[in-house]
Amino acid sequence: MRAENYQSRAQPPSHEYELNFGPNHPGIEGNYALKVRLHGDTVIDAKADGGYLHRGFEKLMEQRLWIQNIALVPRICVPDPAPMELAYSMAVETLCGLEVPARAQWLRVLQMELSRVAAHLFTFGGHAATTGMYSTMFWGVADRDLILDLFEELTGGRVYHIYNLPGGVRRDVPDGFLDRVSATLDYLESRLADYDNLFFTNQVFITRARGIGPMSQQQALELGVTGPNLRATGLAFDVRRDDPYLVYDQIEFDIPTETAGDAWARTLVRRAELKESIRILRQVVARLPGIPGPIRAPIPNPLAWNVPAGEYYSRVESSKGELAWYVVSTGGAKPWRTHIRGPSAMHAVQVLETLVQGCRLEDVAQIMFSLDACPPEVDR
Amino acid sequence: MTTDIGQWLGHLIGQVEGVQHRGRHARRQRLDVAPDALPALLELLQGKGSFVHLSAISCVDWPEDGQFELVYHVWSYELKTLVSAHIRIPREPGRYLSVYDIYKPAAFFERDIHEMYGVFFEGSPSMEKFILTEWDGPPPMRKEFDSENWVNDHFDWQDYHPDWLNDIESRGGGIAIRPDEQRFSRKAKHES
Amino acid sequence: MNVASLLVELVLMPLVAFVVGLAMVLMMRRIAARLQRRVGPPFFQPLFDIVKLYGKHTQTSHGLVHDLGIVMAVGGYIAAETMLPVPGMTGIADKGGLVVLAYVMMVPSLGLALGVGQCANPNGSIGISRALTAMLAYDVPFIIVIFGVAFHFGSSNLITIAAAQQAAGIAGWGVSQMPLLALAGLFALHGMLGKQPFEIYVAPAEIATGPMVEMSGKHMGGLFVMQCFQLYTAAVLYVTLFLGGGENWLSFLAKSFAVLAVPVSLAYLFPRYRTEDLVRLMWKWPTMIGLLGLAFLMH
Amino acid sequence: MTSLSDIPVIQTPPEAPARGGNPLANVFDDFIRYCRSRSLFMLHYCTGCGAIELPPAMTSRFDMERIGIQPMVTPRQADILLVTGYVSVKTLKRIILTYEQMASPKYVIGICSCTVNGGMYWQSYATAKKLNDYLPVDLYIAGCMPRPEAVIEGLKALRDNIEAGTSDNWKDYYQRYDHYLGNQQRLFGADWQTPTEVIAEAKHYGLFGPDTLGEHTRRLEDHRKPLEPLRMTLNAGRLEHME
Amino acid sequence: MSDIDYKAKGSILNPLRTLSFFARKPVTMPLAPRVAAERYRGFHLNDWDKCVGCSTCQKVCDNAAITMVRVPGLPNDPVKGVRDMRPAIDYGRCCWCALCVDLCPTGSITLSREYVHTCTDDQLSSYFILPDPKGIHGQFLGQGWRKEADNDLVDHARQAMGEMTPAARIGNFAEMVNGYDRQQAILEASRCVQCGMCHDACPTHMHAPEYIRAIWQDDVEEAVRQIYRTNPFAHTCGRVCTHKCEDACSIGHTGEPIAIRWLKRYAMDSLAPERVAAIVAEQGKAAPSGRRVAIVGAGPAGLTAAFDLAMAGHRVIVYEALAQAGGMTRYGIPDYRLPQAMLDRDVAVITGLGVEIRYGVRIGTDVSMAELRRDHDAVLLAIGLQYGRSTRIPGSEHADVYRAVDLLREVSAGNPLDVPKQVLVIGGGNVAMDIARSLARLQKIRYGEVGVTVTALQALGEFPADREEIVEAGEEDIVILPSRGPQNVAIEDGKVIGLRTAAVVSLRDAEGRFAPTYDLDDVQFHPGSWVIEAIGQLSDAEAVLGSEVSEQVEWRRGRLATDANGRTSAPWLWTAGDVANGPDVVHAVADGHRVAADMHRFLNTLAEVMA
Repeated sequence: MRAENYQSRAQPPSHEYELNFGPNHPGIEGNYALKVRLHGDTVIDAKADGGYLHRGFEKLMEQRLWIQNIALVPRICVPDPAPMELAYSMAVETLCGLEVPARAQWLRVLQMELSRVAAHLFTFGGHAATTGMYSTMFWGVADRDLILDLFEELTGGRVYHIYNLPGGVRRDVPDGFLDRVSATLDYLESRLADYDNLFFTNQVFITRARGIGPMSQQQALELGVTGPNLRATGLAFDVRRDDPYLVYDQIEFDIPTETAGDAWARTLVRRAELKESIRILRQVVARLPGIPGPIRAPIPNPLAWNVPAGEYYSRVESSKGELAWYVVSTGGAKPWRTHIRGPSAMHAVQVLETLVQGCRLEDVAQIMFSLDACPPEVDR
Repeated sequence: MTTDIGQWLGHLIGQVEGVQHRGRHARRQRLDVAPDALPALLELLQGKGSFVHLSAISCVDWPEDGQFELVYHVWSYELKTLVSAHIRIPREPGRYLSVYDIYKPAAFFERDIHEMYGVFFEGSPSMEKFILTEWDGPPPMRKEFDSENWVNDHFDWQDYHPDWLNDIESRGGGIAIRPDEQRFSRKAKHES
Repeated sequence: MNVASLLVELVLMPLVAFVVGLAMVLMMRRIAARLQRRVGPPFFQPLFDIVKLYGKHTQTSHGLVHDLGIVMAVGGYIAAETMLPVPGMTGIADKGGLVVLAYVMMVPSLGLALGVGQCANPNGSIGISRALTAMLAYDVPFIIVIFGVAFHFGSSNLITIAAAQQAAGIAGWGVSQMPLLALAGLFALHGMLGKQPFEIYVAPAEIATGPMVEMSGKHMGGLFVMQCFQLYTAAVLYVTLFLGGGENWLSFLAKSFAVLAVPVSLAYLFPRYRTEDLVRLMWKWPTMIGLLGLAFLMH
Repeated sequence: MTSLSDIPVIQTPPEAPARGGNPLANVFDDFIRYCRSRSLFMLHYCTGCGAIELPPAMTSRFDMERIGIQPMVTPRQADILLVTGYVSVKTLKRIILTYEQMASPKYVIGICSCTVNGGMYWQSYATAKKLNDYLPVDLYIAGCMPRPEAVIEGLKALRDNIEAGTSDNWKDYYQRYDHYLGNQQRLFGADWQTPTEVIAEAKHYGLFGPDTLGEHTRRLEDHRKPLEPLRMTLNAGRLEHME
Repeated sequence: MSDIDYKAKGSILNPLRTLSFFARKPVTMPLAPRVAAERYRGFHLNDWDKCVGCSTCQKVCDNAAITMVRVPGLPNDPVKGVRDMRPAIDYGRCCWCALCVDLCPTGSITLSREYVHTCTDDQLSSYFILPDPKGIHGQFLGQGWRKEADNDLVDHARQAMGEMTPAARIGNFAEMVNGYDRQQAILEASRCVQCGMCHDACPTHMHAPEYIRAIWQDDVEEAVRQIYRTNPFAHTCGRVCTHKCEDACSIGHTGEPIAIRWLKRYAMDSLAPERVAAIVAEQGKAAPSGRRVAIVGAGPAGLTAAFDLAMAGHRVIVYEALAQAGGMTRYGIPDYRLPQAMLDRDVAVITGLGVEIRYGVRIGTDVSMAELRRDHDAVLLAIGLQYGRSTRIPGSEHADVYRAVDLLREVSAGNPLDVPKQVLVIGGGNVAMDIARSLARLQKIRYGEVGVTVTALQALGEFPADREEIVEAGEEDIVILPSRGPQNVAIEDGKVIGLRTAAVVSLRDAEGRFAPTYDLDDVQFHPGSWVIEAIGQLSDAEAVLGSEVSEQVEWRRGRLATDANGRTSAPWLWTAGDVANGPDVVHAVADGHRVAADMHRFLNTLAEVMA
């Protein structure tokens, strides 16, 4: 026993008290913190505290060659790294005037949508776990792993694919890969019924999620909300369709929306998006074999690659929302400035702070996970 | 489509002085704006132009010009166009007006720019640190801040003494890059 | 009964309870694993956990009350074990009876509340206030059930109750005689175990396991032991009240594990209720069913 | 509060208890060590990107529970601190606090390149480069990030080390506290202090080493302030009425 | 949109269906690690036989994780572009991006499918490994990510060099190669991976990586500055260098080497002579030392030495027997390869430093060596190999049997030649090609058609001449007959009518000495009015030195014996260039530097002694 080792801290007497959510807290997504002030069980104020995952990406990128940054960028958002590569590559391509071959574009769609499915499965798991339903998490993460297996086969890496290069992609699909994609999609579709039974139609979960963290469309627009969170308020905006990139304009897909803007609506939107992504992937699998061509536009020697001076703001739809890169080149071998606008920069800070006000302590974690906020995107 | 928007935009910004318009890639329009004119322009864009979504505010450091460039990326859900409004402000004292009352998301970006570049935004709801709360160095994104030097001052690199290297060194070989390019230390082994 | 054999029983009964409880913990974790499509822990895992926790070098105590709280928690259950008749051993069951048992079973929660309060961790405090609220919630149907059973068998002595059921065969089991009360009892049992959907007071995602947040080393080990006892107590009490108690060890254990498997399996299929939902639910359905059962019984 | 000067400096670390000839003398110790190696609670703290491979390792596909590992949410209950990749300076402070709160024996696992020599972020002003400067590390798992199988192999290696009794770097933190504290001070400033009194603990558990005290612990003593009540830091305006 | 309605209440029973999973098998994998995918990016492998130690991987590495380590005992041959260095990898840095694989010029680095490595704190040195084909733990666990056509980032193709078509070039002596324009030069320069193999391979160790980088950065002045660090014959070398550097270029292992020579030419050509002179002057001439140096022969070696010595502040006087400076580069290399105006630029830079060239002064004839020695502190003999070897076959003493060097000298000097319609050249070296192609041009101008036949002892693949020379000669309708040994010059009526050759059976005897044997059953007759021997050159050092000095110095196998720095046994006399080492401009330049450095040292000690 060692009484001397512990001094309890005197708390000022108050009806209100403060609780630290994070950084070391299971209710927080990643390494992030939320300080909440409570009155009883009700949150009266909250303040986000970031920077635990700050690595200074934007500074690092200014010190590295254009090509070297390809290895760096996926690390900005770990649960959904693929769109980072894409957005950065697209910016460099635009600056260089590189024409990406059609096949590469389809391969990129394949990568993006697989990544989206994986990210959504992960989010469902995380969201369920905040309400105490660990089985969904165990399932979701295990099923996501099947997609990671596909990534491993296609790109050589499970999580960090480093698959895109400015100009195209690094590898073509291996033999029989598309069949395995189809098989995995079949499996995932068959699993959806299981998920519905366990999770999406679970009365207890619906009770927990409905009406939690509601956001009106007006509020969402004011706060800069994007992605599934915005669509859950009724605005059918999707960068893939409204600011098209790759070959999304040649692909059929719907943009699911809900109107209530609460945790349950966001979950439903993600669930529908998962199905849409599977639909997109089916089209990719069907059409990819018929698309000939190189998978990469010729690029200069990466060690001596001056990207022409200019600037570009490239945007893609990540699983979390609008992901944008502002890239400025002065014609040098390294970027002059890159600015990453992660969707979570909004969701994890202002939106979260706003939405948790007035909610119950029980729902704080749920709100964060239902927003699918990804702290490394905030911290960079 | 683009030209229409270009014309339309040209017409719209005709109402504000000190704005230059350059049509760029499809769905990307660039405006070069005098610092004074920006708030009025943004209000116009948001109010009349349906550019309700502030996608980001980027800061670019141009030490040779002694300027910071602030780029306001706004998006219209209706016109499906992104307008980037560029302004340049002097690096010293690095102060500018907040656009928080026009676009709420500005709070995050302005705070971020304040942390990373030291630009102060008057009227922003909070200029307190967020990411770099425990950082007392200079604003790290400024070009004059040398990250690698800072790292060398504050950290040691790992010390490796694998057997194979000892063996090669005993035969006269060894690390073949210049000591100043070598990024891990090779001090004498700890006295342990 | 001589004093020596009583003493032996008093030692043996908690010991048996502990061993069976370990197996119950293992079952619980294996059930979770199975439903989550995985393999689960090795056979001796619950034991390893407890031995390890007791074997920690650092033992952080937050003061005397903190230590005392754990002692109360474990002690309460040890006392309860001696009042639960098992095949061949009755301990002090005929002296205690249902009412004393019901009180004794509240001791651990109160002990925990004391101990956690001392830790001055807000998460712990929130957790314990939730736990006490939850206790209030499930105690209502629990008391109704206990009352009903005692009324039915005309005794609050568990030995008598068990004997009465065993004498009449399956038809005489509490579950056949008072199905509604048995159902309400199952709810109360589930609540008592604190498993999802009634798990709000530990809720890792909100309050970092609540009462356990400051526990480490042997305090945590104490809680692990307590969990063994808790599972055992709840299961055995239910078996004694409704499933004819223990005729022999085989059927006794089979019934206990089977009873426990029900709430434990359900636990992994549901998220947790909020506190007020929990209270509402407990005071609504089980209580209504229990009262209905009681009404039938009295009729 | 115990003052540093009260603590006698023990020159030689206490000798291990003499082991007699009785082969059963250590059975109990061995048993506890075996249990310890079979039951490892892992702190649920995602410090860096490597954390993304932990959910797969914990969940159904790779199921860590098979080797007795389960996540725990508070440092008090945890045995393993998994440092999953880069640690920003801000996180490093929390990691040290967390580590000091954990009950020994405790183990630190450094995952990914970043914990060894800075990894991808070797140029970054924001991340710490060598974890073993600040905490004693028991095991490293290579990869960027290591796959779940590699993580599990690492945990198995740790398990074997614990069973063999070779994994006791946690003692090093007490015995060479001055070294670790010095590195912490170099990074966080001279006034760095944690709520846990490591020196008092070292004394209590007989882990006082010749290097427990030194110039850095003296500096700590100079700067040490009594712990203050938590301040409400939600927003500046509300601070006053709390005082 | 969604098939679950927002307002749906859900069901409390639906989750119970999940209980069916009691009957289903777990999805958990076995505890042992799986085999990774075929292109998995695991730990590194390195094929030591393929690896040349170029260190490109080190440069492309994001994280400074790759460090080159010198491994004594491995092949180390700068001329072949092989170093005894191998990459070591720091797994405390590596991010497994595999850029090192994609950019490896030889394709030696690959990644394995192995991914498990753990160690305790005291074994951390195991994080720093020297990959070999077996892998991190000495156990090959399968090949993972490797370079294939898709992910190969090496830029294999050289920028095409524009040149005149054979038809356009054959009728004149205009320079046939266009040179790169700015765009091409930058693109070509961008292919360089800065491995420095060229620097090592170059006899004078030119700073090729630096000037290539400067060209890529569009900073031609910097490029010229880098070039002049080691080579005052920049224009010349930019055109006619034998480019050992390109043979060593690491890109050349899987693609076409960087056109280093053309890049040098581009840099030199794109700058006005005045700018070049100004850049050279930037280096700063040392204060006059008061020492005098005589250099015999204004060839590349002599002038390079003159350049260095002049920069060091010595008074340098070059004695040249012919009318113009440049030696063999002027009198041996035809204009279509090296316009004399370009050579003049190089010479002008050197004379601009105050080097005095006295033309038409033949040492040994006009001035004796003894006089030279008397008037100077040191003398450098850089007279080159001015005399052609003879085959000494029957008839070779005929007046119409020429040595190639003599004819080339005449062509370069602009003297009219009475070239016949059909000539025969013996030899397979560059000189043979030069004379053949020069005469072909003269024939074309005079007769409108080419009649040149080249016979050489060697098989076609083993010609000493540059491959491109042979190809271009072929394009210019020159007939090349490999593996034929000259037997005799056919003379009829006192006139040469042709050459008889026999097929070569073998060139060397069992010990590898040069001793050709012929198949005398296979004799051919090649008609022609001139026979030109281009089988090597000799020097006339003895004549220059004079008998007195010749007797003082030591000789070795007909050459002046020197130490490693070109100093003869006479302390005041050095020798450099072709006369000392092989016939090649860049070697001569290298020689000039080496000797000049030694002379400078000597002159300095002399100064100290005097003081």
